[in-house]
Amino acid sequence: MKYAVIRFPGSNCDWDMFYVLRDQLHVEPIFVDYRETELPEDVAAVLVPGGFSYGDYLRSGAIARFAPIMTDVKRFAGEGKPVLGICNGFQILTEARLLPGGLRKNQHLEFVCQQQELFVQNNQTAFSNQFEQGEKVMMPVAHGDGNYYCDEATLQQLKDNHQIVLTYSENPNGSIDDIAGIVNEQGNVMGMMPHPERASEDILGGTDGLRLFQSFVENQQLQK
Amino acid sequence: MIELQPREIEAQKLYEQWGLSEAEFDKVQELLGRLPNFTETGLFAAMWSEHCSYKNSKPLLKQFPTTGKNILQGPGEGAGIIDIGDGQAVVFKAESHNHPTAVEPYQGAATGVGGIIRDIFSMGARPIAMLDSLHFGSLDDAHTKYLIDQTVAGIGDYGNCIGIPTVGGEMTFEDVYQGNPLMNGMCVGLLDSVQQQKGAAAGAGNLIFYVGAKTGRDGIQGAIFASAEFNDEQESQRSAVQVGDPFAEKMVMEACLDLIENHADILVGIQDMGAAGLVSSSAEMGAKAGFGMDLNLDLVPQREDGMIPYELMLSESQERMLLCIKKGYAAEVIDLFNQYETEAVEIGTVRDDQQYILHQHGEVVADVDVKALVDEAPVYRKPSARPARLDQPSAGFEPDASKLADTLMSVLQQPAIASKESVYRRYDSQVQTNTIVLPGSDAAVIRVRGTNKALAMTTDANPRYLFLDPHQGGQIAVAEAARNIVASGGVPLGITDCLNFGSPEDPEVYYELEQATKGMSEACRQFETPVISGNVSLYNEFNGEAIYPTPMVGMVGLIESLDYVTTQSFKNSGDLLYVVGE
Amino acid sequence: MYSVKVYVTYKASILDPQGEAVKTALHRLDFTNVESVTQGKYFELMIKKTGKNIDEQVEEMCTELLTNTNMESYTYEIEELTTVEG
Amino acid sequence: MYSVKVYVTYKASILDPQGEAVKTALHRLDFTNVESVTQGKYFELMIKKTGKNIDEQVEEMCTELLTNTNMESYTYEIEELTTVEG
Ligand SMILES: Nc1ncnc2c1ncn2[C@@H]1O[C@H](COP(=O)(O)OP(=O)(O)O)[C@@H](O)[C@H]1O
Repeated sequence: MKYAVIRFPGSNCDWDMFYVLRDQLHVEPIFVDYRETELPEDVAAVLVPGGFSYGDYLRSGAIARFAPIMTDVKRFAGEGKPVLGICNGFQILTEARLLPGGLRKNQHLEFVCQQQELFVQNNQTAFSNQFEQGEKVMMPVAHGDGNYYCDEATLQQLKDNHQIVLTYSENPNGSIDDIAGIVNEQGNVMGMMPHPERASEDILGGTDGLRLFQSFVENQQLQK
Repeated sequence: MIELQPREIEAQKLYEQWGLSEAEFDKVQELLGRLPNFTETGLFAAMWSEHCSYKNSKPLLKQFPTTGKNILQGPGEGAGIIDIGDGQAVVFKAESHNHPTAVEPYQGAATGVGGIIRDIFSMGARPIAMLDSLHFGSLDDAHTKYLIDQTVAGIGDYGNCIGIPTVGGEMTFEDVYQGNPLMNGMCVGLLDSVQQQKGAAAGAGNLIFYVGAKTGRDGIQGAIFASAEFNDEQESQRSAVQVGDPFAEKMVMEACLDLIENHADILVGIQDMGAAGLVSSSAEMGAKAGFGMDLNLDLVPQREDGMIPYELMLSESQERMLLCIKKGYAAEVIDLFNQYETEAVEIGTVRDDQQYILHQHGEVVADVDVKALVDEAPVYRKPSARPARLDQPSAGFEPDASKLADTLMSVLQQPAIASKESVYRRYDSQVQTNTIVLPGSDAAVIRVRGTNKALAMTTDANPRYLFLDPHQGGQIAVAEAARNIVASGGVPLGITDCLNFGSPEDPEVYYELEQATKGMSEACRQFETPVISGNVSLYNEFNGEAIYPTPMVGMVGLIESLDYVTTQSFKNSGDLLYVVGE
Repeated sequence: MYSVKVYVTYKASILDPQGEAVKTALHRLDFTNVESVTQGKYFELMIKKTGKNIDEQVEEMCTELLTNTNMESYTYEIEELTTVEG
Repeated sequence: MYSVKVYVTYKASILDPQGEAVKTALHRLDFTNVESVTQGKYFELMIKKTGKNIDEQVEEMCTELLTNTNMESYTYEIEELTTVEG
């Protein structure tokens, strides 16, 4: 099984993701170009990496969502298979309506890059089953538009369905209810602002992020 | 813009407005054997500006040691290169973007970052880190706060967007920088196979390709503008600043690296279109190889209508590169760049003589000897005079040692000493997942993936020391950088620099430049850290007041084993503290 | 040819930090009579006349691309230019 | 009370990468009749009536803060609202 890393023009955490999959998780990553119309066969999960697709001009993720590959990513997600969007990937998934809500400019208007303490709000998802419920984990954030927004009704829905997976212990961007990462209603599409791929090696300051990847990689291996 | 006739240019001394002196204009006339036309006058004015020709600083730069056993490329190309073993090399260079940053801090700083990144990837190296060096007026001024905020945002956004971590820098605050802040950027790249690129266009009949963004009327005369002083009246005349397009640069970068790594056989030379845009990149590429070229300006991608040759040649539109490609491979290049959603256009060919000829609408609009343009710029050794202040005994400052705790607190409150976290937090310092020592320590450390090695890097200059003693201050700048590298576990390899000074026409400023470069040279010899690249920014004055002499030193060191990586922070209570040195 | 102007702002219920920052800065410049500031995006488009209905086209551009209707709202003005086409 | 709308765009000769990106995206969405796109900023201000001249005030806000006149140009509309103040 392969792990598809989607590359948009302007993706820049694509290699970081690739290295974690290959060197830390020992699975087979494969880059998929945004112009492709179909994902390769035998893809276990789709990863949408961080960066600045199309320069994040207009709105983060707004232009990337029209890329040819997105149609097949939607099909893949519709089949209940795992899709993970990190940072710009999260923005793209909300713009593509695979996840509810959207991401605004940080409330203080500044880009912020720092370690962030997160709470695991739901350890029952495909992306968080290696964590303890309520566990505190550390992962860095690096974004200018990470301020999650959704309307009241959607927020209630997120809460009722336990779709909020990660929250910030100290909110770095003004996001509603300190939301750092959510899943869709079915639980197979996750978007998050923090960068787990930057927290997957001790030399980079921690491995909490690695456990997030392990959550769905090990699940896949069980299914095999 | 009206294109004056040669006689009118001479009579009205238009060249003076463009920064050419009468003697220089005479020299152009002599080299050409006739009066230059409007376009040609513009070409010479740009190429002979301090920014392109280093006419005032060249004799001083000669003092620098530039060779060493691991030095693969010293000054003279887009960036210098140092061997780090295992077939890999580190590539780095610093550049200033002071004037644009003063006018439009966000875009000025952003495009400064863009320019220095192009210098690195034009050498075939993948950029792995950015650093900055910032000098501003006092923090209690509202405009200064705005400048800092926007400059930091501009640096961060550009690097972040391309995916290059900004991992370090320095910052000082002095009133002398109020009207003329300094923004210097340094980019470090990694060459995976030691096959370096040259910015040269050789081989008659080979093709000149223009790649990247279209040309507009932005930043025309930027090089000339960088070689002039500011005052209040000129404020309104400051030429239009460019807007950066980091997304375009990312695409140009990926395409160029693909070309260099995978199609080296068809690539003859590559150069960034930086200061003085098309003229400087093309003429330098030709002169370096000893070949002339024909350029058809009708083919230059243009964003605006009706641009005259002068504008096309001197525009400093961003995110553009010039390539020399082997004859017969046009289609390959166009295809490759199109894959990266980037335009590549053939605009000319290499000639077998040394004539540099521009064509537009079927007419020859300039025809000059390329060597005259590039290599014949006059070189000046200016009069120098030791500033009186250096001989005045200092006020004899007596530190008050009775309340050490208070003194410590007040020192820590100094903006220049206080934590810079509020700045570097706004930079993505981690993208590429190789930053193993983040900003906040002595030097940043970037591991070399796939090896057990790492690179330490830092920027330093303490302008106060240089103001008090330019010679020793120059030594101190290099020494401080070396200490930062060593304290991080590295062996210093070499330096790049940005010499930010006032007007060289002022003998006291020239003296400072002379002494600071002398001090730096001596220290570089001591530390065996040759100068492999650099940049000169003169005329940093506002209303006649010069900045402090500010030679930024950017140093890179090699950490042989990841086990040697050392950080600044205390590790355990009970550990012992030592003071080492005098 | 049509000249189309599109204005995009956050929905009224959503805090607009950029507008707030501008307001604070204006107050600092002594424009204390500024009561509120909203900052949004502004697009000027030149659109060629085709067989298609221009209102529908612009409406679609707004909902598909120019705004994120989860959090933004838009208005536009369409003006037909009376230049000779060719 | 005045309602003031300010539109800021880059000057004609200045590159507008965002506008270009939007144009390309619209073309990709088959709106090929879009000839040009400029993206700018849009401000809506509510300003209290004072003794000062509103035109002068707005002009000053534009040149001092809302635009960088080196590269941007602006236009504005001022409308006086006829609500009772207090
Ligand atoms: N402008 C800046 N940009 C990025 N990092 C900075 C900047 N200024 C300072 N830093 C970082 O803050 C740390 C401390 O810097 P500085 O106060 O200059 O210390 P030192 O004098 O020990 O070099 C360094 O790691 C440096 O890289």
